[in-house]
This record gives sequence, C-alpha cells and structure tokens, in this order.
Amino acid sequence: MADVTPASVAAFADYAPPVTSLPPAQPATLWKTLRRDRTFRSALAVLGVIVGAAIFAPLLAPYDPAAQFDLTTRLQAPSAAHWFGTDPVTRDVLSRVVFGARISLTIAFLAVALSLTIGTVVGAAAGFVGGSFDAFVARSIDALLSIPRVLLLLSVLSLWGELSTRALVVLIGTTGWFGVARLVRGEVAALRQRDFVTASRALGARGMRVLVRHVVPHLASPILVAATLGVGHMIVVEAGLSFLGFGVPQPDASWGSIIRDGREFMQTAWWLTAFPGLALVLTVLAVNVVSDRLRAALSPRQLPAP
Amino acid sequence: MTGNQSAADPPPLLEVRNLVKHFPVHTGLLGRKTAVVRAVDGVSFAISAGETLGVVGESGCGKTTLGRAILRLIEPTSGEILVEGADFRAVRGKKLRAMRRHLQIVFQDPFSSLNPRMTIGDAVREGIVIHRLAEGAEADRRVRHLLEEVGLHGEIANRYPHEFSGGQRQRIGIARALAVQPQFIVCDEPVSALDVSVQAQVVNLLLDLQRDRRLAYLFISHDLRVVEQVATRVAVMYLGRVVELATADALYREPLMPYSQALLSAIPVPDPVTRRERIVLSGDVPSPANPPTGCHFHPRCHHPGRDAACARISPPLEEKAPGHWVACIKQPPTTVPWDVQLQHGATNPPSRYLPDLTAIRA
Amino acid sequence: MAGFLLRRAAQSVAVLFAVATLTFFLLHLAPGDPLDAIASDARIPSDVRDSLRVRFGLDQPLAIQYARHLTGIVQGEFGYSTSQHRPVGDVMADVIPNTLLLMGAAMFLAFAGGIVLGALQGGRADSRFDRIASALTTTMATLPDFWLASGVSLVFAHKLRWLPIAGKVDPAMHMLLSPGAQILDVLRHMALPVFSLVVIAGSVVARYQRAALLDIWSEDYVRTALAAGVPWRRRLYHHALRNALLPIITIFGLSLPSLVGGAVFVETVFAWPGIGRLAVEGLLLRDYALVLGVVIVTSALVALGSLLADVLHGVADPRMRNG
Amino acid sequence: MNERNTLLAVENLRTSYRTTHGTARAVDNVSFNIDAGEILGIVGESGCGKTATALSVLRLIDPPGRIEAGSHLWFEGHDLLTLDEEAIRQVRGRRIAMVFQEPMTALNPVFTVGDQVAEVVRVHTSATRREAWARAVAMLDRVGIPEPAIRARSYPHQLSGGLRQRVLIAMALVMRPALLIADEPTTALDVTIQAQILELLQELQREMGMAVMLITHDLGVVAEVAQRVIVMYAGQVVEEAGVQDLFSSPRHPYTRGLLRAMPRARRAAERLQTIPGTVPSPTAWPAGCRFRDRCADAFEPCGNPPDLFDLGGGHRARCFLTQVTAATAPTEPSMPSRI
Repeated sequence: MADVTPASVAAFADYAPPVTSLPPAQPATLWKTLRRDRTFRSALAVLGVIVGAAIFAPLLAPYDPAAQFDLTTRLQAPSAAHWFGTDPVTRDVLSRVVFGARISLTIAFLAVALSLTIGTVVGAAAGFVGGSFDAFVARSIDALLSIPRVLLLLSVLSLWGELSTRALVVLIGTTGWFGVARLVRGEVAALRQRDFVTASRALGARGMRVLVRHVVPHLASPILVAATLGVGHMIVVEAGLSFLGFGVPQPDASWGSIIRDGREFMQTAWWLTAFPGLALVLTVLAVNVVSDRLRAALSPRQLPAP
Repeated sequence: MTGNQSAADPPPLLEVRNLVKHFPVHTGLLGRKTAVVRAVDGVSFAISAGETLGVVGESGCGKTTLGRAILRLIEPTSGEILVEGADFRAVRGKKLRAMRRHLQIVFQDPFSSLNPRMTIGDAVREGIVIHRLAEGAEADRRVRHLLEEVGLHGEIANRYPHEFSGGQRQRIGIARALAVQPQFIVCDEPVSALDVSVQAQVVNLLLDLQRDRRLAYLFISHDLRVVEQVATRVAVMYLGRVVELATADALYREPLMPYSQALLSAIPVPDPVTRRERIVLSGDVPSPANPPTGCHFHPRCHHPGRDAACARISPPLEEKAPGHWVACIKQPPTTVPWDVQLQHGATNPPSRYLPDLTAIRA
Repeated sequence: MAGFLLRRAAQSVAVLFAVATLTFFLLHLAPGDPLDAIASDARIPSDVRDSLRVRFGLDQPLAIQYARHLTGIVQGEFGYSTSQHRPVGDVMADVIPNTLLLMGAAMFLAFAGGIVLGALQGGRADSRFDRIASALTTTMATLPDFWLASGVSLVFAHKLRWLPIAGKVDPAMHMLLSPGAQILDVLRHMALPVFSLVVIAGSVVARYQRAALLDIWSEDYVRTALAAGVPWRRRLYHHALRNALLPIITIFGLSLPSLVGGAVFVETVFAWPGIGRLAVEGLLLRDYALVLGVVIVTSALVALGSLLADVLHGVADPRMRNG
Repeated sequence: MNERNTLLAVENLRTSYRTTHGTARAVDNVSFNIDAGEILGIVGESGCGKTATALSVLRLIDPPGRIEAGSHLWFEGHDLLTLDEEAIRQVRGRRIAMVFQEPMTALNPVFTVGDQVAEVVRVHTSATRREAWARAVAMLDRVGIPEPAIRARSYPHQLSGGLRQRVLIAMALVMRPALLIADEPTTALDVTIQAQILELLQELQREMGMAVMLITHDLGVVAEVAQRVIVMYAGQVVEEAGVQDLFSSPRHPYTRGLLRAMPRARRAAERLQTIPGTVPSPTAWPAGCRFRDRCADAFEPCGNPPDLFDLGGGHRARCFLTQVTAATAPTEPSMPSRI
C-alpha cells in the first residue's frame, strides 16, 4: 500500500477518498500531464530538431562533410559561408556536426536498445525466479557496476584493438546493461509481492502467464525512463571513447571524434571543439530533461526538478 | 478437528494437520540461517462445506501466513493439507494449478489486489481463461453475471480498477475468486480496510454467496466483532499457534484461554451506558522469532493459577468441553496431569477462571 | 553491526573475485594471445616467442592459468608492463597517490558543496534561487568531463594563464622551491582538474540532495515536529537534513565508479600523472597488463570506497546499528 | 454548554484542496466548540473531513490545500488564523498538541525518543539540555514506558508500536497543553494495545484536566472515551450530541445507519444492516442534503440544504425530519423555519 500512495495523497488521507489511488500511467493520461509541462515541451522540441537534423543531414548540411576546399579556407573562423568555421583540412564544421549527429545518435540508440534488451531479460529473470539464482545475478551486477565504465571499455579495447562502428555499438551496449538489470530486477521483485500477482497464482496461472500479464506491463514506465536516460549516457560514453582516440573509425566522425580532431588546435581555433561540444551537451541535456520529466509524471512522489 | 472419523464419514472439505511454516532469518557472514520465525507452528483444523472458520489474533500471530500456506502460495515447511481427503501438498505442476481452482483467496488491500493495468473484466475472466471454463461470448456472459452477482453493473467490465472505490474493488476481487467456482475461499482481512458502512455491505455479500454456493470460508481478521458476525467456529491464534478453537457461540460466551478473554474484553463496546470488566494486558506481543518458552502467553497471562509450570510446559490444544479446544494447563480439565505439572514447578492446581465479560448496564 | 561489516566485507571480496574473473576471460576471449603485440614484431625469433609463452604460462591449461591469474592478484602481482619495462605493480604504486589526492580533494569539495547547495535549494523549493540553481545543476551534471576539462583548460590556463596547463608540479622550478611553495605549486596544478570534477559531481550531489530533502519534507515525522512547534529552520536543518544525508551516503558509494571514470578524462586533459592517464597511455601502447592492472586496482579502490560508504551509512543510521 | 468554559470555538471552518478534478471542499462550513477539560469525539468515515478539520485547527494544511477566508478558530482569546508564523508556532505543541495515527512513521528514525520529547521542551522553554532531558524522562515514565531513563536513549525502531504511540503521547503532553488533538490514535494498533492506549489517554486527561479532540472512525472507541460527539459526513457536521444521547437516540439517518452497520449482534451468520451507496466525491458534493441519495427516509425538502437544527439539550442534527412532527410527516412537508 505504501508504495502506491503518493505523499501528496497521504498528506491529507482523510480527504482523499480511496478512489484516488494512483491511476495507472496510461499513455493518454501521461501525455495529458506532460503536454502542460513547458520544460518538457521545449526539451522535446530541441530533441526533435537534432534528430531531424540527423535524419535529413544530406539535405540540411551546407556542404559535403568530407569536401575539402582550397587551402585558403583552412581553419577559418565562423562566417556567413561557414557558420561553424572550417577545420585544418578545410572541411566545413557545421556539415561535420550535422553528419556527426547521425553517427552519435545512431550509436546511442542502437546501444541503448541492446543494453535495455539484455538488462530487462537478465533483471526480469533474476527478479522473477528469485532464490539463489537471483542472489548470484544481483551480486554479479554489483560487481560489474563497481568497475568504472570507461576503464572496462578501455581494457576491452586494449585487447581487441580498433573496432568497427558495429562492434563499437555491441561493445557499448553489452557493457551498459548492468544498471538496467538492477532496476528491472528490483521492480520485478517488488511486483512479485503484490497481491494481484498472488491472486493470479492462486487462480492457477503458470509462471509465464503471470510474467507476461501482470509483471511486464508494469515495467514499461521504468524502462522508458531508463531508456531516455540511457540515450544521453551512451552519447557521452561514445564521445568519451572517440575523444581518447578509441571510438568510431575513420572516415566516420561522431561528435566525440570531431572534438578530438579539433583538440590540438584548440588555442587558435576554438570553434572546432566548441560547436560539436555544444551539440553534444544540448542533446544530452534535452534527453535528460525529458527523462526527468517523464519520471516525475510517472511517479508523482518524485517532485519535478526544474 | 483432529482425526477420529469413522471410515463411513466423508472426509471434510479441507483438513489441515499440524501445519508448520518457518521463515529463516539470515544473518552473519555469508547470510547463514541463524534463527527461524515460527510464523505457523503446528496448526490443525478441519472445515466442511458451507462453514466459516474465523481466525483471529493480533499482528504477527501468523494468521495471514496460515491462510497463504494452506493455499500453498507460501510453501509450508511441514504438515498435511487434505482437500476432500486428497493430499494437496503432494501435487505438483499442472495438477497443482488445476487443483488451485477449488481454493481461492480474497485480499485485505483493495488497492494492491487488482492489477491496475488490467480491466476488471479481464481480471474476472482470468480464471475462466486459465481453466478453460468458457470461451468467447459465453465467457463474456459469465463475467457479466459474476459482476452482477457481487452487486456491480455488468457493463463496467472494460473499466480499470482505479475508477472504483475500495468497497467496489473488494467486490471485484470476490468476483475474480468466484469465477473458477471454488469450494473454499481464504478471506484475508477482507473488510479491514473498508469503512464501517461499506464493511457491512461486503460482509453481507460474503454471507449471501456462502448461502447460495455452499462455500467454506477461512475468515482471517483482527476484528473480533466482524468475526463474530460471520464465523460458525473461531480459532484464536497467538504467536503461530492456535490457543483456542470453539464454536463462535461458545467462544464469545465463555472464552477459556486467558488470551482470548483479554482479546474479547479489549473490544470497545459501542454503547456508552454499558461497562464491563476490562482485562488490560501489560506489555506487547513478543517477537515470533524468539517466543517465550512453554505457553507463549505466560508472561502476559492474568490467570490466577499461572505458575512456573506455565513457562516450562508447552500446553496441548485439548478439548475442555465438547467441541471447545483450549491450550491452557490451568483451565480444567487438562490432559497434563497434576504430578507432571508439579515436576515442572507448579504451585497452583488448575482452577476454572472465567472473568465476567458480559457488558453491564450502568 | 559487526556481522553486517563482515558480510559487507565478504561482498567486497566477491566483487573483486568477479572482476578478476571477468578480466581473465576478457584476456582469453581476445583474438590471439597477449603476446601478439610482441609477436607482430618480425625481429623477434619464434623460439624466443615460444620461450616467452612458456615463461608467461600461456602453454598451461586454462584452469591453471586462471588460478595463477587469481593468485597473482592476491599477491599484488599484475604482470610486467611492456611499455614501462617494469612490473605493473610498481608503475601503479607511483601514480595511485596522485589519483587519490585528486579524487579525494574533488570528492570532498563536490559533496560539501553539493550538500550545502541542495539543502539551500530544498529549503526554498520553487523559489527563484531554487529554479536558477536547478537549471544550473541540471546543465552542469550533463557536461561531458573531457569537454568541460578542455574548455576550462583553454580559458584559465591557455588564454588567461592564471593556472598551469598540465602536470602535477612545475617540472623546472619545483625542486628549487621552499616546502611551502612546493605545496602551493601542487595546489595550483590541482586547481583546474579538481574544479572540472567538482562542477560535475557537485551538481549531481546537489540534485540528489535537493530531491532527498523534498522527499523527507513530506514524511510524517517532519509533520510531528511541525505540530510540536519546532521552528522551520530546526525542522529543515536538524530533522530533514540529518535524514537526507543517508541517501547521499548511498549516492557516494554508487557514484564512485563514475567519478573514477571522470578522473580518467580529466587526468588525460591535464596530463595529471594519475592512474587514469596511465591506463590511457597503456592502451595507446597496447600494454594490456598495465590496463588490466589498472582496472583491477581501481575496482578494488571503488569496492573499498563503497564499503566505507556502507560503514558510514551504518554509523549515521541507527536502524542499521542493531537491526 | 457554559460560554465561559469554551476553550476552542471553530466557526465556519472551510478547508479546500485543489486537485486535478477540481476543488475538493474537504471541510465545508464546520462550526463547533470544545470546552476546557472535555473529551469531544469526532466520528465519520474516510473522506468526511474529520482529519482535515483537525489539521486545520493547528494550521497544518499544506498547499494545495488552504483554509478559506471567513473561517475562524477562537482559542484563548485569539483567532488562530490571524496569528503570525511565530505565534502559531508557540501554540503548537505548547497549548494545542497533536497525536497522529501512524506511530511507526511519526517519529524521526535518527534521533533517540528522549531527544525528541526533550526537543519539544527546548523549543518552548528556556530549559537547559539537562533540564529538558529530565522532563522528557519524567514524561516517558508518566506515559507508562518501563525503565524510562534507559528507554529514553532508544531509537524509535527499537520500540514496539504501542510504546512508540506512548512516546508520541509523551511528546504531545510534555508541555501540558490545554487541548490535545488525537487523530485516530489507536487505529494502527492491535486491539489489546488499543485498550492500553485508550486507558492511558483517559487517565492523563483526567489528571491534567486538558480537553481532548478524539478523531476516530470507531464508534466503540467514541462510546468508551468521549463525553460529547460530533458526527461528520461529506465535509459537514451532521449531528452533535452528548455521548449517551447520541447512542440512545440518534437523530440523523446517517448516524442511525452507522450504528446499525456496526457488527455487534451476538447472532452469527446474520445479515448486517447497511447504508447503501458510497460517500459522494468532495469535488462535487450534491446539492441539498448530502446524504439524500443514501437515505431511506428522504423526502421532498431534502433537495434544499438542511441546517444543523437545534433539538435542545445540546443535541443538534442536520436533517429536516427532525423538524417534522409525526402529525405533519412526509405527506405534506412544509419548509421548516430556520433557526
């Protein structure tokens, strides 16, 4: 009972008739709440623009990102012709950033999808089966979570050497599911205690039916929140690897690798690192705000953080 | 209750023999099992069709665990559960799931007992689907009928639980249990979360259904007034054990176990002009992980005959009057002979103690 | 409490065991074997390679190699660094104090600042101050470490020249300075990397602290205090903050891995001679033993840190002491 | 009721909450008095506004709830609603104290119970730490906590529910307030513990001579403890009477329904009398009598809102039937004269 009574209702329990238990987060009601949220709307708009730019990169980018001009246009500061300036080999930074969005976002989305899948399956299995299997999985997840992510990735990279973009997605995805698994495991274990699950077992339902009909539908909200948060996280992880020189192989360029390319010219040509960095920060910020607001809308107990 | 049936008698609908459920307490390095909570500690009784056995006791006495252990929603540690003579603890897998149909449960918390993502129609239908009792339009018709039977409109099947009040949800929970045509229902504090006026509606519904369908109930409650209203027989539990088992009439008129006496005397009387002798127990219910020795109740007991033997002898549940079973070595007659009691340091021979609990008009 | 500590310590050992096992399998699932780096060097004759293989035990069955791997870790032997030409343990022993110095300072400041800011915000939830601070912390918490560190370095070291660009000490002058000036020299070098770490971690802490405070603000016992006439200030700083510190201690334990991760980037950008930079260098030089050593040792440090957090939690929460 | 003895006069109290479904009028024009030294029971089912009434008296209503203009709470010569924050703080815990329902969560888990009782002394007096502690221990002793000097150093989780409720009572009474508001003080407790706590409350009330506002849903508790009773339904007072009067001759159909619905008959397996239907939503109270839809005796005038009619002897009821004599009964109902 305690877990479904939001503080705002409990505070005046006497007034609140029993009917005002948490309504299920139906997509329609969720959307109604979020539509009124201005911060959420602007974050969503920013995300829309960035994703749109990534999808329609060939139409939007002013130049071919790999096109090189004559050497007089080398390292030009932002101008009308090159809004974000040019790089040491005369490429247009704006075009590179727009195309970089494609790489960065694609990697992030795919890696998130992979990590959510693994994390949900592992977490749900552990939480649902329970017992010593659950204890083993829980301990292992704790162990994996205590390895700094970057170092884990670096150690793998040290052994495998340079990776293709596809392998990079797999690598980032397969090292990113621990948190999701822990979250899902906790949710499933809590759901298993709920009376409606007991009722279903008492009716003679098989484990699979209980899982599919009573447990999985409740995982949608936490997974949705984890997914949005994960996208921002994956973008940063990939950028970090690229920044260290272990990211996407040439000629593909993610925001992280663009920043890395510009690093040695940082003192003279700030635009090489500033603009891809801003694109990165803006995206991650928008994603995180969306995630935050979603979580607030899904669990009223959490007060929205502006 | 316990055995002694002639071979000709049909077996009772449900019989529980010496049921035990211990929960391990894990502490220490690597979480070794260091103690057990004796939540249910050797409980036996039988229930026949159309009968209600009330189970009363305070929090932590094991009544909820008992209800779930009987249905094997929590696997009992030991003991027997016989459903019409068939060993319910022996079945596994598919057979167990098929047998579950006959034994259902209604929960206390009307908010947690329904899946908020499922329409109430789907919730009621679930049992019908699992046991393939009906399909398609016939299933729809049955769901409608069940909802109407518990006093709701048949048209509400496609609505979600949050649109209903506590009392209505409790009705839905009852309809869900009825869908599989059970013979026996564990009612686990079914009205405790409800307001008095709604409580009465749900109690009436349960009584009507019992009459119409010859249902047997195990009615678990901490509220002795509600239990008095619905039960034919009542079991009083204290720290995992049944300490008194009698017909409701006998128990409420003449409780013999000192704990039952205290429990009954503690009920506030909804009438300002009547007063009655009140036995106010000192202290709290001890922890079921570390119950007192002998009679679990002896540290709080007010029986004038209480003595050292009470702390040493675990009192058997014995028949003090026809059908009236009590676990107390100080209420005569007792099967624990006086010389045995003497060996254990007894100083007071058993003597009948019956405080006057009838309300007195002031 | 003693039982809890023992159990918790056993868990930390289990974590380390899992990490060691994981690294071992990473090693053996990798294409080729660890000597490939040398093997690709055509100047090394094949019999030398084979003798090396025997020396490193790579001809042994997997189980024996695994056992050796584990015993090596227990004895503090992490193999031989091919880039630095000395044992990995020695290399790490040189740089770990530097990382601890950087992380310790950053964590202290991040938590102190974050807790104060979060408490101030929580006390005035939805005020103008709170909204501005929230917007700032939300943004700061999303900044990628490497980008912030690069920017900070560009502005304060390269352009304004207020603080040194890189390293732990001034390579030319340090030895000539008086002890006091030497300390100042190290502090000046620490300033920017610590600042970069604190901005991000402190924002995260402040956000959690604010949320924890607001959560606790609606607890029954805060209302009890209100109904008993306890003043607002005391309810906030005595009742609520004291309880809100408990989740923050948990956050401390959970955030250690990502803080260490952040240190990798910050050390790289500021050329701080720490363990993170060591790992990156090792990686660039394909010095697998060094990288794995760093992973195991940092995981051990993280495990130790979260053990410490749990102990702190036990001290701060009476329910843990004898529960 | 003797005017001079009135301790708290609640006048036209209106408390509402803004919700997503509209404004909920949790307390809608409630007026009543509490005399010094009396035990007033307030009974009603969930959603009737009894807890909101209690919280309003101490101004503990948080947004989105608010006490509306036009409400008055006269206490010791002041309107509590006009006091500034510091003044109302000094009333809370010192002149009016409150005990809440849930002993498990109402104590701060990280401080000892002695500290929490002593804190009340410290924030209201200039007592030193040592004096405050001594008073706290004495009070813990007074509420029946065994070995109070030792138990004062315990943390809440080390105590049982019954002992925690005693600690909360000690916190409430350590300043010897003139009025104690007890909001369902025994609902979360087992029946044997409930008996202990009720006994303790009565004893302390007699000894300290304070007034008690006892909020409960349990008519049995009211019958045992209260001297006067207010029955609330749908945000309003529907009946007010001395306790014997109320139980022997309830005048409002809702009160009668509640009394009949109580399971108290000795006869097992017998149907209980019920009140049909459910409490209406506080965002949309029905016009006219709010109990009309559930009332078997409703007749034509019930479409208008009834007053709380004075029936003499301190008995008041919000029902037109009380104004109808047997001779003129329902066939030709005339609008009763307003009082």
